[in-house]
Amino acid sequence: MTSGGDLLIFLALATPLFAAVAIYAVGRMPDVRETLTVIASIALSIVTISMFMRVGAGNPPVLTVARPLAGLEIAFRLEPLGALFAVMASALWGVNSLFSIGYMRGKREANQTRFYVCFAFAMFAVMGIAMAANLFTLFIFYEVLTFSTYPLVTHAGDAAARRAGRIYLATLVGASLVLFLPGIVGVHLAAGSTTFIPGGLLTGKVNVVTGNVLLLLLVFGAAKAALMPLHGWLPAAMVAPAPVSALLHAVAVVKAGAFVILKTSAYIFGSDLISALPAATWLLWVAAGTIVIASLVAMTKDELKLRLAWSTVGQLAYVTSAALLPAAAGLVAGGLHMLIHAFAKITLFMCAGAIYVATGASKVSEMRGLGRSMPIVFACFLAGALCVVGLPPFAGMWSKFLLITAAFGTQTWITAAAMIVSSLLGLLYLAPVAIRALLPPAGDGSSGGFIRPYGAPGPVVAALAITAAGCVALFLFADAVAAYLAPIARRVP
Amino acid sequence: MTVERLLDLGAAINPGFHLIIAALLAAVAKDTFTRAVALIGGPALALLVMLYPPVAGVEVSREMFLGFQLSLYRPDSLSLIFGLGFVLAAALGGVYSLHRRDRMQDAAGLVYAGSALGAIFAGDLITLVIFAEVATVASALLVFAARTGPAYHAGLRFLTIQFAAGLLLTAGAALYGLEKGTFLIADLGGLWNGLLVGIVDPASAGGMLIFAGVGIKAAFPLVHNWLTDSYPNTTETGAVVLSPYTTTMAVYLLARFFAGYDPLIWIGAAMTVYPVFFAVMENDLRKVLAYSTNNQIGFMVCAVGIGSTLSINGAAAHAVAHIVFKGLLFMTMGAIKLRVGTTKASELGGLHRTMPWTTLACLVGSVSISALPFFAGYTSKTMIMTAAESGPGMLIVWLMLLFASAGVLEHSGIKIPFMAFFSHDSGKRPEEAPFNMLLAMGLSAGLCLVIGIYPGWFYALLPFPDQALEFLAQDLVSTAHIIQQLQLLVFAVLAFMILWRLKLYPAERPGVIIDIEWLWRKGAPEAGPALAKPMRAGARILAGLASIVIGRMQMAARQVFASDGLVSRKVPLSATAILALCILGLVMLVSLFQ
Amino acid sequence: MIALPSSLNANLVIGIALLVMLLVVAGAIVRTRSLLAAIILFSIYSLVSAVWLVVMDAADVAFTEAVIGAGVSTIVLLGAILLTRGEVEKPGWRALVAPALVCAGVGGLLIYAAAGLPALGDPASPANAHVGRAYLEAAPKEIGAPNIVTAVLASYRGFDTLGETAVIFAAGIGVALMLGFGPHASPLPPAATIGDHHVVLRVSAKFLIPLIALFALYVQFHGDLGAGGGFQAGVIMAAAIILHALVFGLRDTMMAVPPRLVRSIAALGVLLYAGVGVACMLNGGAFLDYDYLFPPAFEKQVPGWLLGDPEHAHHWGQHFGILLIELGVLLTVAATMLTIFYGFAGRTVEAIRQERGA
Amino acid sequence: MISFETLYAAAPALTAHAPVLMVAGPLIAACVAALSPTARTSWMISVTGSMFAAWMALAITGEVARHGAVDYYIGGFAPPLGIAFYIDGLGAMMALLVSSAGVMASIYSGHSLAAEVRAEKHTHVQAAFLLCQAGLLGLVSTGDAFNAFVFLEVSSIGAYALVAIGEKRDRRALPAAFNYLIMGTIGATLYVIGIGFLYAATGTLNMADLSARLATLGDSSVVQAGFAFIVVGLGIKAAMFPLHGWLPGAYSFGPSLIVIFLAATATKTSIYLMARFIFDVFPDGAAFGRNFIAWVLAPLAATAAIVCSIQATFEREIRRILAFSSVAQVGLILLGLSLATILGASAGLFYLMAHALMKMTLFMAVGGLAISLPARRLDDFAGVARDAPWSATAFAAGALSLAGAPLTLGFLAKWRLLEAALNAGQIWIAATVAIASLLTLLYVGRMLEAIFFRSAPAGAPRAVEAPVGVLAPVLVLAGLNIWFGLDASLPEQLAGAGAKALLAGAP
Repeated sequence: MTSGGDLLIFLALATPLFAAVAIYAVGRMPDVRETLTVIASIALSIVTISMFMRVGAGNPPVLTVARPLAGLEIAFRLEPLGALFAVMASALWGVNSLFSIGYMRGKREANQTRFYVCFAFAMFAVMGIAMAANLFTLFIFYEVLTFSTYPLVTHAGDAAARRAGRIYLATLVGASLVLFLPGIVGVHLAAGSTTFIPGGLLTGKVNVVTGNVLLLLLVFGAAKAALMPLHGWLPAAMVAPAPVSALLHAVAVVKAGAFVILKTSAYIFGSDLISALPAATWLLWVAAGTIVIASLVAMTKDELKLRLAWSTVGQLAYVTSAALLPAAAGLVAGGLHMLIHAFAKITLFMCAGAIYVATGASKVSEMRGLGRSMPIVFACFLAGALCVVGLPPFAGMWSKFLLITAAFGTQTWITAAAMIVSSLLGLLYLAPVAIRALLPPAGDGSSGGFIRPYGAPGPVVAALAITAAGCVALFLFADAVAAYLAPIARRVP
Repeated sequence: MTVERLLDLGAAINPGFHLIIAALLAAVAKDTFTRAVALIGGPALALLVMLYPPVAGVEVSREMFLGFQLSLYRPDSLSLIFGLGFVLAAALGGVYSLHRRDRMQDAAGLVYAGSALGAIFAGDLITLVIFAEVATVASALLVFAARTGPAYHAGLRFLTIQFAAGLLLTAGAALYGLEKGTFLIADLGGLWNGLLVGIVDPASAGGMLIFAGVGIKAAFPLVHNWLTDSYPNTTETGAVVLSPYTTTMAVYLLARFFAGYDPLIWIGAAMTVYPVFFAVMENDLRKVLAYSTNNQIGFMVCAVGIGSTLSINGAAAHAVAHIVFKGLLFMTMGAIKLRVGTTKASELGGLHRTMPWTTLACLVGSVSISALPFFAGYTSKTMIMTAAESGPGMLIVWLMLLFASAGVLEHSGIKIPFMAFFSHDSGKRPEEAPFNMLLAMGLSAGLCLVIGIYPGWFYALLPFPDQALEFLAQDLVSTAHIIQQLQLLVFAVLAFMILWRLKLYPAERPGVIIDIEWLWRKGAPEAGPALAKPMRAGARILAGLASIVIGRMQMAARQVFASDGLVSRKVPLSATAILALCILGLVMLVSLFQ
Repeated sequence: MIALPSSLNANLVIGIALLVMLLVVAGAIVRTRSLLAAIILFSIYSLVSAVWLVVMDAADVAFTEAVIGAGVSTIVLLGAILLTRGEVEKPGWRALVAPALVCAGVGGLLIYAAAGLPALGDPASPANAHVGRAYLEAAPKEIGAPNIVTAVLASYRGFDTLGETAVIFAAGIGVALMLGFGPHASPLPPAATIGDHHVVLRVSAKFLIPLIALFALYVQFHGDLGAGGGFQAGVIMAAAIILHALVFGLRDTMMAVPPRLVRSIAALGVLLYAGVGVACMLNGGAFLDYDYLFPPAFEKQVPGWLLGDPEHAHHWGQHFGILLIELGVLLTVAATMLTIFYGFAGRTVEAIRQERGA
Repeated sequence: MISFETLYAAAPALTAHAPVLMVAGPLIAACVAALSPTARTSWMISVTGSMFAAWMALAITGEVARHGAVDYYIGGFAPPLGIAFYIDGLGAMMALLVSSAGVMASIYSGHSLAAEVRAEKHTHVQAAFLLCQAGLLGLVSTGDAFNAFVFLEVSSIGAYALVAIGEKRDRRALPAAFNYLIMGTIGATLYVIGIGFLYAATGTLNMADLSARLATLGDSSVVQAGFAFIVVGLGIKAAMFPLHGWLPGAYSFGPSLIVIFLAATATKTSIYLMARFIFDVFPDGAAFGRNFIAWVLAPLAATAAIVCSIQATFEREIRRILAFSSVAQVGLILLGLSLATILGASAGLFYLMAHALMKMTLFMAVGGLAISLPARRLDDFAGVARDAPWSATAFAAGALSLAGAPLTLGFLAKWRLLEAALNAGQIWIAATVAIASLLTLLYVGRMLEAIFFRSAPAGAPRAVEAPVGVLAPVLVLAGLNIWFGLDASLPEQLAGAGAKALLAGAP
């Protein structure tokens, strides 16, 4: 065990958990409660960044917590992808906390304490997922994430929210119980362990049929990645308040799904095995279909958050595709895309929230001309949109280029074509939102005024500006991130 | 740190960045002076960097990013001449826009110029793609900036097709780079007459994609409508800022990648010819200029396709000249748009009375585009015509170009100034254009003359300066060429006058000329819902069926499983006992008769 | 159970006749719609079975069947019938088809399976050859009780008997819990209508009750030698008291034998039984190993005449153990029977009171 | 991290009489409780008796772990003449389970009973409960087939009576108890007839002796008939689908004391006995009953897991939901056993323990709430989490465990079941387990949603947090659900030892 590394892991888990308890304890005092949230997010970011550096230095933190059954461990071990995911989630938690404070206060939402507690709890789960050393541990925290976010999805508490919550829970837990868990058990049986091993745990341990079945089980089982036809929960979950959609359905939850698929591909199957499995090809077709269909559906949605949700469905399928490309290069691209899309999509969701809290508008058609009064928000929206679309100078361009290159490099034409088509569609359903708000044709004037006196609350705007800046900054630092991720694509000799 | 050192440092950076930095300044500039510094100083700085020190054919920077070898800055004589045109256009556009307090447009314009500049100085495919994409966004913003309904929709169409082109370019670049194992332009192909031209193999998959992308940006026939659709819908300055870059950049790319690719000859020739008809019939004068742009680009495309040193020189020269005189024409139309509010020929006429300087500038532009000797157009177009004469089997092409030249004269040379400033008096008496506009027009007009009268320095800047200077010495001012051109002009004027007198010339009527763009303008918005409707209906039917099925299943399940349902209903004890007997019998059956 | 039938044919004829009677009675039970009639028929059924069991040489079982099946359970059922309707609806024949088919099918399977059973009374059959024979051989030496059945029940399988006693105790508790004790079960005040025309009954009952109790004790102590034992004795004892209640009224009986005492006695019976087991254990033997019922030191001090036949001296513990546990059984059984009777009878009284009140 | 292993490794090596004391203790305590003067003394006796039994069970478990199976000859007579106790790994596991459930239930009963049953009946209620406990403990420790029947009856009769006294709360308890009584009696009768067949075929009642003699008998229709009677009889007792009709009523109308105890133990012990017969007594491991397993047991178990889960989903009353869930979970346990592999049997036994723990937690939590909230329907529990957070939290722990949420014991149990099914190549069993889990999630979700995420309708009666005496055992059990979710070495080892013991005779 490396010195201090176990402490870091412990801290990464304990900080949000402790925060959850503490927030619950001080729930009566909103100021203290929210200060705690922010402090916890900063603390967590510091922890994850130090872990990140350790991993970069080739000294990954390791910790074994428990051994529930013989041969099954709840253990943690950082590797580049997980470290990146942890840093991303914790940093965006901080930003999102800022946003939440503005939003929840601005909307005078009920049950705010439960909201913050569950959020902290969800971050605990995300940390567990990011740091898991084996599929078993990962599954545990994956489920914890589902359950801890259920109260957030049903936050509104009305019938629609409960219905969405049911869909959310049924799809996610259903898939994980019926597909993911059997898959993991299968892996355990085939390989005698579920530990993530660079180059692939299953390499040389399964035949093609078993490999196919396991791959299908695991990829579809990670329904948080919203691969069609298990995508329905994501649009449904949009009944949640904007901060929830922002962090969970742009960053934590959906990225957990994508992360699982990437990690499974890199460390359970390994690119050699993936290349040999026909199921990977079938899944690439499914992913390509998801990319295109989701983009088409997004075009028809007037409700902004729904549109963003469908866009997320498509973008997640990018990562899935990346993970399944018969070349390790896709993994780095997928990891990068995971990070970049997180920044972009959280920006978009926070913009949607800011608009909603300031004006009550949630439909695209109600936002014409709003950019005149909320220029920063819509400029950031444009930045996020262009980042999702993959236009420079936003980071999305790099990950998309890498993905397309990887697809071309492996002669996976269908994936490349789907990505290209969906980029164009993405531009069509995202860019006009901002353009019509910022540069409205005459007569398209702002359809509704502010329902709050001073527009979007300051923290809200600050939060989304930070992430929008992140989209640009990542354009410049994509190389560093990719270099950091490079080890995950390394093959076993 | 000495000034030289600073310059060294600045010169190591792709000049496009200087413009983009200037754009940042423009975006926050509040007063006119700062704006002027950004709008004019930026291009000036870029020009300085481009010329200092003259490092043609050398990659100034080369680095690794994401595992790709990138070269952000690789100037050579081909890119330098195009860059010169861009910088000039940026500066002139800057001057022209000074009256208008629109930081968004200023910034977008500078970014547009900067990224176009960056693209032509890019030393690798990826950098090129990035700059091209930035240019796409910036240019679209310029269209949207008009803030009118038509502009919004035109902008969307523009953005879509430009982005589609960008995607094709991106995909092509990725594929081609993978095929070749390098993205560096310097490594893609060999030198041809000392210059990297025609380095992409158009028969490869990646090459085809690049060709398609560049083709859209060059407004090849059938994909040209983004151009005629968007330019007329911009603000008065928008068209001026829009006109120089995208198509010219495409010409540069064609020359760099596909020079000597035969199909380009025919594509170019076709491009020169058919816009003539539309231009002649079109009522909106800025749209006429857009068609005219299309037509002029056709000359360049054709020249690139011919692929001789002369033709490439001609294409490059014509590109720059076209930037200047088309810019000038758009400026004059912009002035009218500003003062009158429209550029529809049917609502104009007789404006020379109150806008004499603008009229004059327009005339200079007209004669330049008509390639009257000693004006810019002549200097450049002659090279193309000469190159087209020489090849075997080029007669038809040459005749097409000749026809197009006459056509240019018809619509741009005569129709534009005539309809706008003379013709029948519309009774409108607008104010003369603001000073900054006049200044920009004057500078442009001057440039037209300078190029036309003193072409030597200009020719020295061309991609193949030796051949260019040779052409200058032997052919440019040869009697044959001048006479031929004058004949053409005289006959064209004559034809126009006769047609006009006989009222056979298409009258300036309000209306919309139906072009392929109709498919875009009307078709796409119609087709979307038209396609979406059955899809949505299908989805609704499916959803309905699903809900019915699910509902039925739920109901059935309820009937079976609910607390008073079939299996949960309380059954009499005797029945349970019988059930136990049944199971007993079953177990005995399977045990006894195994 | 063990004796070889001397004349198989006579037994066979009687057996078949009795079985036919049983069938007829069973058919009558199914047919009748009067619950009262059914109860009486059940009683008859039990009696016939008891006779049949005697014919089969299972005297102990017959005894028990007669006492419990025909005796106490009839009384309890009669008590219960007063609380409910007297008639049941007759099911349509359709409802009987499927059950009949299932019964026939399973019955057929059973007959098929039973074909492999050894012949009745076959000395070579496993039931007689294995443990059964071992008991015959070992019991006289190890237990010393003349009645092998008692030896098996009370000593070899004494733990089973403890369990059964516990079952009876549990049943008593169950009835007490359900049918009640406490205020609800307080007996009716003597009704003025009860006249003196039962005088003959009462006088003869006064004579009979001690006699029955005496017989119970006989059965109890005879268990060691022949048919009998705590179960039967307990039921007979209970019958004596129930007779008292029937003749003199519940109130008087409850005053003489309070329900609370009865319930305690039921517990005490089991406690006695289990206590014997623990005592053996404390003295160094296994649970219920009566050989260790008394400490060896104590046993040495017992004068020889008390032990009787010196040959059987070492069975002293067994004898006493069996007697003690049979006493426990008697106590529990009798008390439980009474509790059950009290429960039903008390409810009956309550029902009558409600009727009167209404 | 403290392991529970140390607990039984350090368990007292009491007298050799521990096996019988484990049974006799509660039995004697039952008599004393019945004799005791007040409700309070009877409760104390009940707790003492249960704890004594648990202590003995712990001692035996330790002994079995150290030295293998424990024998005890009652009355000093060696089998087959006398009755012998035989406690191997499986028996020890069951004894530990039953006795610890007894301890929990008896502690819990102190407060809950007061709300449900009139005080004067408490002495007898405790007596019946102790008898029931003694019966189950005897059942799992005896090595004699007939003796098992006797103890089955001891436990059952106590249980029938206890269910019936639920009538104070709900009159439907009486028919439920009657149902239970009749079904239980049918089951017991079938079982005893089966034993009769076996006795006729072998002449012995001792299980080990039976096993040895059956092995020499070959294929005999009498033995087959005996087998059928025994498994069907026990099947009724074990609530094997579709013979589970008694269970929902009994579990939903009985008082909490008995329901929590029955939920944790009653069906489990019958499953134990059935497994004992199928794998141990009848020859060649599971080979004798393979047709039964393949054509009856496994399909019925799978059907139970699915059908009863769906029934639970549609059910409105919270305790009936839990009851149907129990039937479904019994199906899952039987599915595990029906795999007839070491892995499968140990998974089934592991699941058995897990289910005992979680169902006990759930019924206890509901019972705790029911003290103040005389409600049955799920809707009446809306928003209870606000009024009684601790009970609700404990309920959530149990419910999540039931649903197989990670970090709970239930998850590990599902994991083991899936692993065993896949390992045996029985994909359809794995699929059944997965689908049943999904259905479980549905009704667990409904319950949690009502308790945590709905608010009580205005004017509805509000719950009050359960008293500490009730809450403490509930929270302990809830904590165990989580604890074992993190470190299941104790149940794992118990189940492993049990499975090994069960399949020791397998070829």
